[in-house]
Amino acid sequence: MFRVLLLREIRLMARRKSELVNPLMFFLIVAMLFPFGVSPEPTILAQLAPGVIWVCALLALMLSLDGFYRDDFDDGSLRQMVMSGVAPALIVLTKAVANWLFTALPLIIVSPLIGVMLNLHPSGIAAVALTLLLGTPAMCLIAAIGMSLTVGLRRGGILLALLVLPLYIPILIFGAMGVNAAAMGQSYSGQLLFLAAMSVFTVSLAPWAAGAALKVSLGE
Amino acid sequence: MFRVLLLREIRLMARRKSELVNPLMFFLIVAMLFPFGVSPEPTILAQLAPGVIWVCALLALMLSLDGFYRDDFDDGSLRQMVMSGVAPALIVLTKAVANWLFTALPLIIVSPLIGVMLNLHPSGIAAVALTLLLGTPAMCLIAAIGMSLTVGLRRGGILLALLVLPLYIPILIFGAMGVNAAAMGQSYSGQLLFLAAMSVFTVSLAPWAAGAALKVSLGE
Amino acid sequence: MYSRFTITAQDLALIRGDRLLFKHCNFTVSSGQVLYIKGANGAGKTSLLNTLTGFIEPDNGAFSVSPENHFHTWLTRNTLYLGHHTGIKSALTVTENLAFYAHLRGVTKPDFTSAIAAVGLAGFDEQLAAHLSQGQKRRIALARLLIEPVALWILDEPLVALDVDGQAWLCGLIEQQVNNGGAVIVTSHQPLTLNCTVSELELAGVGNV
Amino acid sequence: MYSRFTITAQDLALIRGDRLLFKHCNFTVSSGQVLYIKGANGAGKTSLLNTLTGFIEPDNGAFSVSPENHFHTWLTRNTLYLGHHTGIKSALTVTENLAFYAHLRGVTKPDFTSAIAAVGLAGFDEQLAAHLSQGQKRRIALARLLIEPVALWILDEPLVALDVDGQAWLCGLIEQQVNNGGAVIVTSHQPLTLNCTVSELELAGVGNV
Amino acid sequence: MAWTWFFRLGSPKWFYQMSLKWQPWLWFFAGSGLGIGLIWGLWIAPPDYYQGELQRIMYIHVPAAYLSMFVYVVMAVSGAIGIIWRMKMAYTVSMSCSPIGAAFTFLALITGSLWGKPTWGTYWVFDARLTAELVLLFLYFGHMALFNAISDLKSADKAAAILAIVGVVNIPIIHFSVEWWNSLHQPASLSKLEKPSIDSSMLWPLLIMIVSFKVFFVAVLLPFIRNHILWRDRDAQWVKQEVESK
Ligand code: HEM
Ligand SMILES: Nc1ncnc2c1ncn2[C@@H]1O[C@H](COP(=O)(O)OP(=O)(O)OP(=O)(O)O)[C@@H](O)[C@H]1O
Ligand SMILES: Nc1ncnc2c1ncn2[C@@H]1O[C@H](COP(=O)(O)OP(=O)(O)OP(=O)(O)O)[C@@H](O)[C@H]1O
Ligand SMILES: [Mg+2]
Ligand SMILES: [Mg+2]
Repeated sequence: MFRVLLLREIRLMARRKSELVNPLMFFLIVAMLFPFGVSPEPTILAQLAPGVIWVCALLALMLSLDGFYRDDFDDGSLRQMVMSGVAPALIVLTKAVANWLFTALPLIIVSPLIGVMLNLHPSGIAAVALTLLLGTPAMCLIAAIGMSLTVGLRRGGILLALLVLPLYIPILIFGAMGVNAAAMGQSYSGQLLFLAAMSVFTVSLAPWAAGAALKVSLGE
Repeated sequence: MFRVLLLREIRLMARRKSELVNPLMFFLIVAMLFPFGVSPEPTILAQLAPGVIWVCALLALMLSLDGFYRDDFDDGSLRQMVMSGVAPALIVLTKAVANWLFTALPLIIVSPLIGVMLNLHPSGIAAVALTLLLGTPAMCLIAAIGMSLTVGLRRGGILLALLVLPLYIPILIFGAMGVNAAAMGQSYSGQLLFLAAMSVFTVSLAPWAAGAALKVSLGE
Repeated sequence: MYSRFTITAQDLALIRGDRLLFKHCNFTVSSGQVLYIKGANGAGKTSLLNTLTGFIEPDNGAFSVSPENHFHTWLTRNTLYLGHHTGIKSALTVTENLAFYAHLRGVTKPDFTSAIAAVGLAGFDEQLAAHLSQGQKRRIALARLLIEPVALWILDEPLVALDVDGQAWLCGLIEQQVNNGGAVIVTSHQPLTLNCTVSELELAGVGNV
Repeated sequence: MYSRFTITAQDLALIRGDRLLFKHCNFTVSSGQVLYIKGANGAGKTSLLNTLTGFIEPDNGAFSVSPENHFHTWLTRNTLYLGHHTGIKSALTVTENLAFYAHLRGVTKPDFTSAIAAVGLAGFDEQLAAHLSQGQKRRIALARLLIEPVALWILDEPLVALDVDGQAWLCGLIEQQVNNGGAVIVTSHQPLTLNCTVSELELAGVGNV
Repeated sequence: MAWTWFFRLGSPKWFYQMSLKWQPWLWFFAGSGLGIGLIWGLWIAPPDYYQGELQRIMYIHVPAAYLSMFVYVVMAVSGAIGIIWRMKMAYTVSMSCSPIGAAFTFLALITGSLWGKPTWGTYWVFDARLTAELVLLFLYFGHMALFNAISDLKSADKAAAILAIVGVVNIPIIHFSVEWWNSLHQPASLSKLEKPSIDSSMLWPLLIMIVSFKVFFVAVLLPFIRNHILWRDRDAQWVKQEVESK
């Protein structure tokens, strides 16, 4: 079942390859805004880099999410899936996995590049990718809850941000802290551990909450 | 005609007052992410503040835009308006004005608060509101062009960001520069002048471009 | 009574994707006439209406309207087009929806209450459109036909989602429009029982390019 | 042939907004039967189907199915529900759309080509659904009826947007399902010409709470 | 049946009428508790050895902070009851909690920052507990925003309840943040297991304040619930009579 659902997501994504690139572009462009907005000074940039990379990744991830559910809601696909006996929690999980594969993974891959562009200290570069790798699953799943709650609403997009971003704050803090520590040459395994724990925690609980929420949204 | 169109936007907005608050919340929350991500150190924050405020305002503005057009496109209202003899440029202009009133203006009003939270130097606080006041009209109108081009596409949201953000960069640079100058006690009338010029320029040209784009999007 | 007019379509051809939907398509519609466009699913009826309203450019041919010169300005002033998406906003009430379009059209003293009652929505005046059923939503759009006095109605499957009474009522309304000197271009897969002259245009489907 | 079953609705009542749509509503549907739900626009037909499929909670009453115990699991295994939104993805081709639902349902060796031909879309197999007309899109959804062997069809206005041939074809298909021991719950404002026993349920509209 | 009281609580009409009877008593207890606590705390209790008179903010800050968390738990639990037992009243209670909770969270944030300026030298630092408390405020806002955004009442109830339940993870984070991360904020000074690290001359007024804040919460909650009941059942006959009789 999961395979069938995931295959469909992959096929849909393949139809619009440009959308694979869009979140990446968003990530790059918003990250580039900071040198313009704050200061192009390399030392200042280096200080900013961990936080800016994390915040931008987080926004790109959240914004790309919208389309993942809304299309399927609007054309009735979500209802049809539920009526075909697919558990809502499974639908949500698939969406989250697809979101991670198509949005988070590319972001993780280019994140070192942005680190370099923002003059991050070389020892922090690997940490950027690593913290994102461990933190993004939790973010995708938390976002899935928010998305399931707001999918029935027109213009739910920004309400979604309101619901989800506060819950991202702990992840963001630890992610950026980890990169900072790495950039200063310290160990950052504690932060990685925390991120991994968060991801495991949400993977095991969030689908249920999101599934229940999806059921409610479909009801309206 | 303009009055009828604007009244409708106001009425629609009044129906969902919560949406007035949402971009504001987004602005506040994203601005709060930076202290978590980068550093809660007051002196570093003060340095960041102008850029961060401007980038966040810009994102909040751009994201709120989506709903302004997409709803009307999806339910056929845009077509009906054009078929009732309303010039597309006028539709776009109304949307931009509404977007400015309902999103930009509240942002401008709370921006000093965020300045205080990010520990911006007191002499920069007024400049934040002033630069935003002069820069946002241009941003709303540029976004209107992007929106008109992408409104027919599902998941246009992030593509919109790609089209529009690069055009925002000059505005961002001058806006943040203005605030920076003010925070350091220097005169920033040059930057204000530039922003005002940008806004006048776009107000006079953008509606035509956006109107033409809208026609194309409706055609499909 | 509307002033007399005649719309002419000359030698239209349209290709969508890799299919030629129609070619050498000619028709005229004048005041007091109904043009009933027929054809199987996918024959190109909606596409033809979209070329007429200017949202798709035909690959050949053109439209003209006889006492006037510029077709498109005439069209936007004198046409009401109702297709699959009706432009009714869920977040507005029934009356607000109608009032908006009436104002755009510059209708003086529109009588919303009686129009709403006529389409069978009496008592729903202040309801949000979102809270109405499929057929009721379409009825809001149909109420515009009563409020906005325009000469040409372009109706793409107007009977869809209407109950039996609604269908009969709409047929009567079309007759009335024709008797008033207006014209109606309509497509429908449901039988239209009209007591007036109806000219038919059959789109047969030409096939691949 | 499907195994025998009987669905019973007992003493249903539903309030939406400030309107009581129905109360004391009882019905049964068994294998080999058609239940035709009638009523004017806004009577509550779609809402009733939504309570049946579990998307809306009724304010009173419940459903049950006779040889089994748990109604909802039975329903998701044995029902195909087609409403206004059909769950056909514009970005997928006709075949891909059908294949997805067939796989979810676990159909072994589904024959897409003949099903697509049967609904009159032969030659459109590899077309994106986005590039089809309104009626053709609905036909894709109807092709699922041929591919997925489920006992109960719930069809909310299935004739909408179909051309005359399509309507006749679908009526024939419903008869066939009933003869195979399935059951069909259907609403329609267009006349259904069925050669089998049809029980009718009229929703009269009860009015304000 | 031992459970009848539980289901009777589920009847909006019964609850409405009963709560009107309870109301004066609640106001009385809340008022006298707050009065005694405030007088004791602000005038009678000794000033702190280090912080002097400033420390008296504590008698507002700590009860408000506790209550902000307590209200959230009430909100989530009643939301869960609504989902599990399909009780309309539970949703009503849940929805009535969020504006009050937001107000107390705001109070805790304000008193905290006023206290922070003299003690830490700044109104605001991005410290774990403070952040988590701010997240709590956003959660309350989100709860209200989500409920208002969904037009169908039944769906809105359930969606808001799910959000409330999900947000509960934030509560232990607020509480334990001072232990998990080294922070500027005061570690727990009241603990059931050990002897409180705070002098009893300050402890008593503080405890009185904490308890009477809770009573005050219930006293404020009831009018909110009644309002909500009236709004929700605005078409019911008894509501119309009730409104006319006023
Ligand atoms: C904006 C700033 C502040 C916020 C948001 C805040 C928030 C909180 C919260 C949420 C609690 C309850 C914690 C729990 O029950 O686990 C609390 C308790 C407390 N706060 Fe604050 N606080 C702030 C500033 C301060 C300051 C400046 C002081 C004193 C220097 C202070 C002293 C206390 C004390 C003594 C407690 C009781 C500790 C306990 O028993 O757990 N707070 N605060
Ligand atoms: N989302 C909603 N929120 C509140 N009330 C609704 C909603 N949808 C429908 N209703 C109410 O329920 C009534 C019945 O709607 P329903 O869609 O069930 O009608 P129907 O019988 O299917 O009509 P139609 O023939 O037009 O499809 C409507 O008149 C409306 O008052
Ligand atoms: N967006 C599109 N892109 C490409 N081709 C399209 C598009 N829309 C329609 N077509 C093609 O045009 C043909 C006719 O479509 P159209 O919507 O005009 O049919 P119709 O006569 O209105 O059918 P129906 O009775 O089903 O509404 C379709 O069969 C399809 O091949
Ligand atoms: Mg058509
Ligand atoms: Mg219906």
